[in-house]
Amino acid sequence: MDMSFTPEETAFRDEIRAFLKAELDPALARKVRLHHDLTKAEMEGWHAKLQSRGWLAGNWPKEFGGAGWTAIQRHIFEEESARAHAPRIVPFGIAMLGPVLQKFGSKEQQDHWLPRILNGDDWWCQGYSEPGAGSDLAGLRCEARRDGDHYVVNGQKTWTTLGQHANMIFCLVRTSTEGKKQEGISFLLIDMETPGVTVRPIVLLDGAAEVNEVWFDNVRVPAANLVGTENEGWTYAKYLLTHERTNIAGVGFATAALDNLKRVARAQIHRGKPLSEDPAFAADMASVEIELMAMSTTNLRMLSAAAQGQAPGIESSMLKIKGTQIRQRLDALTRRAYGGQAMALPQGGNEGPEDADEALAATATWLNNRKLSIYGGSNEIQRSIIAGAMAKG
Amino acid sequence: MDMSFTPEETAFRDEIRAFLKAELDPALARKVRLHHDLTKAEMEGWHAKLQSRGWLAGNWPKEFGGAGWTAIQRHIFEEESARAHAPRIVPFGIAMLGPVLQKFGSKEQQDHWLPRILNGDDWWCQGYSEPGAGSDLAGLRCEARRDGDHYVVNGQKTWTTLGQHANMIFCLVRTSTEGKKQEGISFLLIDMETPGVTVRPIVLLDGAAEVNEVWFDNVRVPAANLVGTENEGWTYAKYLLTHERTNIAGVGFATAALDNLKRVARAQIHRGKPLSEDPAFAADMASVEIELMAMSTTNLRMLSAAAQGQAPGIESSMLKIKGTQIRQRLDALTRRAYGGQAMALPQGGNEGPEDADEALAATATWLNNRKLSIYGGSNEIQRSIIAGAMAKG
Amino acid sequence: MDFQLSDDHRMLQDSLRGVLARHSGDGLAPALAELGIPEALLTEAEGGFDGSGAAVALIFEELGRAGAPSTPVAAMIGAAALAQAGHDAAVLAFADAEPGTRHDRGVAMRAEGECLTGRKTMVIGAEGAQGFLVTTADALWRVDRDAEGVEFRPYPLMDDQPGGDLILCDAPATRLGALSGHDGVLARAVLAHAAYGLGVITAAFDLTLDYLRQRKQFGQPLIAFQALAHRMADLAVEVEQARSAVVNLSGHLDAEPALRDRHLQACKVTVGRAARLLAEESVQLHGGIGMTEEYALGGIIRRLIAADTAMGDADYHLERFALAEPAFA
Amino acid sequence: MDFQLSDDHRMLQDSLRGVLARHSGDGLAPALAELGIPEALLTEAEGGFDGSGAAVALIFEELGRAGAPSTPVAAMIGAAALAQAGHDAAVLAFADAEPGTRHDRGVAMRAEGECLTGRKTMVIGAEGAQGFLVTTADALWRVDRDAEGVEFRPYPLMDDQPGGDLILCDAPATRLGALSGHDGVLARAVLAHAAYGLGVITAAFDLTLDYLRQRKQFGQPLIAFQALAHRMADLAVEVEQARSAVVNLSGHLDAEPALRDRHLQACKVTVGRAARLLAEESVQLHGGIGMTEEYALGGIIRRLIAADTAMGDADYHLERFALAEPAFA
Repeated sequence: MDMSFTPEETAFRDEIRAFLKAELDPALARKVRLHHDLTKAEMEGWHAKLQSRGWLAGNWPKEFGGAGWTAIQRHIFEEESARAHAPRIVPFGIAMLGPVLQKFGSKEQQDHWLPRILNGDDWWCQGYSEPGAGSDLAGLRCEARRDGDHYVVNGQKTWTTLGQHANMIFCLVRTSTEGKKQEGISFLLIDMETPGVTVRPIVLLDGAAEVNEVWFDNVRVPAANLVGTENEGWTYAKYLLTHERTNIAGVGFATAALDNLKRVARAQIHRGKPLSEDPAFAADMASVEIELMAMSTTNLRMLSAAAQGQAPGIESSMLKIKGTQIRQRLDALTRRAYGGQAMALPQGGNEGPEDADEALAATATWLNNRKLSIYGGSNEIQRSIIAGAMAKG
Repeated sequence: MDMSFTPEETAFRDEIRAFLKAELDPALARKVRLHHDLTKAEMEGWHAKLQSRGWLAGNWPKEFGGAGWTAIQRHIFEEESARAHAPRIVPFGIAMLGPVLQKFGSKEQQDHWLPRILNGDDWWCQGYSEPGAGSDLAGLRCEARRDGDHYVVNGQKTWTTLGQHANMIFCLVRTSTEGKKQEGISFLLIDMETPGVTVRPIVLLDGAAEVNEVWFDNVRVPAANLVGTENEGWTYAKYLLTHERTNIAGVGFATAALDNLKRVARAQIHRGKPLSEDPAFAADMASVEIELMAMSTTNLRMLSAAAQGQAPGIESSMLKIKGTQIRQRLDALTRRAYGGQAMALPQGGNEGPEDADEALAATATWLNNRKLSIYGGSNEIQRSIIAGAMAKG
Repeated sequence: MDFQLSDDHRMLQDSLRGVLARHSGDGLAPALAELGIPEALLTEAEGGFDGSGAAVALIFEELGRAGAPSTPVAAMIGAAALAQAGHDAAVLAFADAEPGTRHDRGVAMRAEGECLTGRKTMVIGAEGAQGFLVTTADALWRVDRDAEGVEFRPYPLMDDQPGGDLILCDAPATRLGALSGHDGVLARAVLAHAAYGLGVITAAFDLTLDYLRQRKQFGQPLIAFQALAHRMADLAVEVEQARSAVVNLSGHLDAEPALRDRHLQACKVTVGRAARLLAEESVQLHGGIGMTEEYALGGIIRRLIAADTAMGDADYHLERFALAEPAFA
Repeated sequence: MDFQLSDDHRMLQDSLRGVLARHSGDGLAPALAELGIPEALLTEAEGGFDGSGAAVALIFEELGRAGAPSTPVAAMIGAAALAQAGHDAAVLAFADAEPGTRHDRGVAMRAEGECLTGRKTMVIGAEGAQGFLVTTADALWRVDRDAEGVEFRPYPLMDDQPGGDLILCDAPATRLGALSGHDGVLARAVLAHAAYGLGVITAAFDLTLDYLRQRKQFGQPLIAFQALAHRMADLAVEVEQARSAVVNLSGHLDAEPALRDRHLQACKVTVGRAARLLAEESVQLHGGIGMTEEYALGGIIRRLIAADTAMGDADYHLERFALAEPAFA
């Protein structure tokens, strides 16, 4: 057993750190730390900086223009980026569509779409969830009817993250109502500037402008934009959901949140002393830190097993549950550290008190991160997956 | 709104207190506090003292020789008795069988059995649960076949509390296998000295001699010992389960456990000071005390509503859940207060270290009281009852 | 022992429910005033007509359940503190929380002689107020809106009340008395916030239960999924606990201070924790829709958090209960 | 980064599993000795042949899973402490816990000059020992079994190991060194207890899962009830956490003391809490049968509690982690 990085991995980490130190604007990092909405330009700018180093698509093989990193390297990159409060790489093109096209797309699709993702020509978003479907993703109803060399799409998608910035959307659509509900689903790439596409923002309870509804009203999509085979989309969707697993635990984000909590607890006064010295609060902080120390190793154990070719099983479900629990506990503690200061919000039309971004961000982050245990398969779904596997033995 | 007792209730409480002060042997109270097994003679002696004041059957109407107390009076009696660490009244005759006979028994059965309960001629135990049935009580299989003016009983009962002391057992038996499983059940009174009855103790994980298995091998029971109508026993059983609800929350037991915990925490040294002054432990104790303060009032609110004729609903399920949570949390804290001292047990063949009864009792009590959330309808069953009622709306 | 509402209070409750059903937004405050709600919060000695724990509890539970703002608490504290100090009536905003500290007083706001310097945050009830009721480490002060050295920077609070920061620079102030001397008034205000929280808690619970009953997934209503059903049962238990905690404080509002403060602290801890739990679980049990501002739950969640936070959250009161300290001193 | 067992350790694990399958009770200790287990716990410097974190963790996890006693830890501490102090080898029982205190040392046992007076409780490994390894507030001492003023009162511990109280009355003792000077040995012992606890945890989990798969109620296996299934899923997550915590400590056993102690404390907190949780949940998920001594769970529950308690429970180590104090000082 050896828990240390190889010299190569250590050198890689140092290179990432140096890059972040040199290239990440502190004002941008502060916005990320305070969970403020970033502008489209800020996100695109960060993508471009990464791409100039060849690091935008760490998970892509080199043949497609990616960095071809190992799982451990990706883990290092994600953890360092999160701790430095770098903007998160918008995942829809890089982490989601890219691997699907590489695995199931035609040569033409690969040649056309993959470079456009890397150089920022397209901003992709995801059209999976539908109103009324909830956890029952396969029950989707948005339909695509074949009409000559086009599909005609009608229906609605929801929870489309950052869809307000996107010019392209990859969708699961229903192309058949025969057989099991999983069997009539296809994977379609849709230009959002096509007539009949409407995007409407959904305001979240912290005021964040993050998710959207997307409507399709007789939207004509070239049949060339079908990925893989008609009615086989569910297979690609499952591949997508299980493919990108290095960051499911969110160790880097949790570590950044813990760093922030400690900073806050040292600054806040409680009974005349720093809150960090209050035994009960210190014990609460220690409890979460200890959970994170264990989960970080659970994550590495599972990466290491995957690197040695063991098939991923219920591990990602376990990491999803524990990872979101830890982050939500950290968010709750940070909010509680602010006590009576935590009764306003920094955004959503509110002009918060000046000089109080930090306190207000704590409440907004707490509210916003309730989503962690809901999206990407709710924690209830993850528990059912784990229990289902255990029931079989 | 008025949260105070009436002058009559206050006088009643003072009378109970004076009685407990005068009549409860401190050595016996200590055994109760330390959760040691009581002898049969100790339990019978306490019953006799209560009966000499007419207080043994607080829940029975005066016409049957009971005290005819109000729900509030019973609550006061139970709380004061528990806080003084008086032995608990063995419930099987007084609290369970008595009300069933009073409601469903024949005149002859009432005249014969009820006085014998009060004067201690009979020690009753309960034959409900069966191995393999668990929460599915109505799935019972112990059968009683009619043969002339007798029933012939074959089968097995389990979890028969204090059955080792009993000479009588009231049983649910299957007299028909037709229709729904609830429909073929009868309520039968069985003399345990009849040939074919075997009692075998079940040792619990704290070593307590408390529950038993009871076997019936062609046991002949006079048909006169059938309570009510054949195949109607499920109705009586349900009546029994819902009748005795004043003490379901166990407020008195929890209060006694809290008093004990505070005493322990003041005596135990932690980092050179009494453990009760440790901020983190004090906060844990405060949390449970606060829960108990609220539950005590939830209990009174529900008693008060019942006294005003409101039909009991899911309240007893709620009190069961919260009451057992509080007691188990108190038990866990008391065990934790002993830290490194809590690695032995006082009974079950173990000769513990001298002068260490208190520390060892804490662990034994923790172990033994895991039963609280299992028996009498597990907390899972209670949650299903609550949710079932809420689902109907 | 009697946990029923008196006939008077039942009538008050009926009228209040009627007003809350008919009015909202800017029209609500005048309608509540017409009903005499502001006076109902004051004792006879303070120029009101009831001020009993039961009245305060029922009024604020109804406000919380209906989604109305808890703003009247601030006005009540000011009016009662002025009456107790023998001053003329005035409308004062309550300035208690300070930046840079969880719940300490006197960290960012200090008195020197009869002047105050420093900053208060999350000030409630400033709209239309003639001045501020300001706390320092151990005292209550009145500061006039128009006095020199007084600056107010308004912003909305997360529960949609108007709020703001109060910045004082050597501002003249009138000392109304020691904090501990006004503990009865402050206890009544805590009861109001706790009862308000209870109302929001029941609203969150009812909305979630309703959703689980109606919403189907995999062909069944969500409440038919046992894991969710059992969590709803646990929430139902905690809602009852919160109600009992409010009953305890309202029944001991006039008890001797040490006993009242134990119930006060227990009440705020119980309600605060239930509010946090309901906030987390009601969003989770709803799923994504519960995260949206458009759906009714969004505002409820923010009011739950605000109710926990107001006048000392569960952490603050738990610590004081554990240390057997008075609630205000 | 590599979390696999080395080939040597895999062979050790296989042999150990074989011995544990074939032997139990009184025959187990000789069989383990034959396998070289006692030496495997000692470093080369202490006269052993491995003593690596990975070896300690794998050996004690297997013992815990198989339901064997954790007694070898006591002997290991004694042997290592003697070796480190340059004394001849001897078998010593470990006397650490004191009556009247949670985890303090020096409350009931005091040194005066070269003599000890006081009482230790829950002493482990006294059967066949030549003496005792006794802790005081800041030091480790050796006391011979036959010395004057030494009394030992035996009783079994809840995890079925032989235990007892040690009563010293001005008993001559040899100081082996400061507690902090033996922190490496003590850390290895904590790892052994934690790994043992992990083994018991997995045994509890496996038995419970097995029961829920086989046992039917209302016509279905219990695992089909969603509320129970989701609780099992949560337990599975905590079992993995406990495993990672043991990996962390075993991988940092030779790290610099401050880092090692953080992992030590985190490990004992994580394993202790998981042990408590598994104790509560495995009984509850079993129902009544889980309460009985006859069924295999009874002993597992008691060993879970003992594993949390040994050498400082989760509370003790959490407090020291939060205060950034060393584990032993």
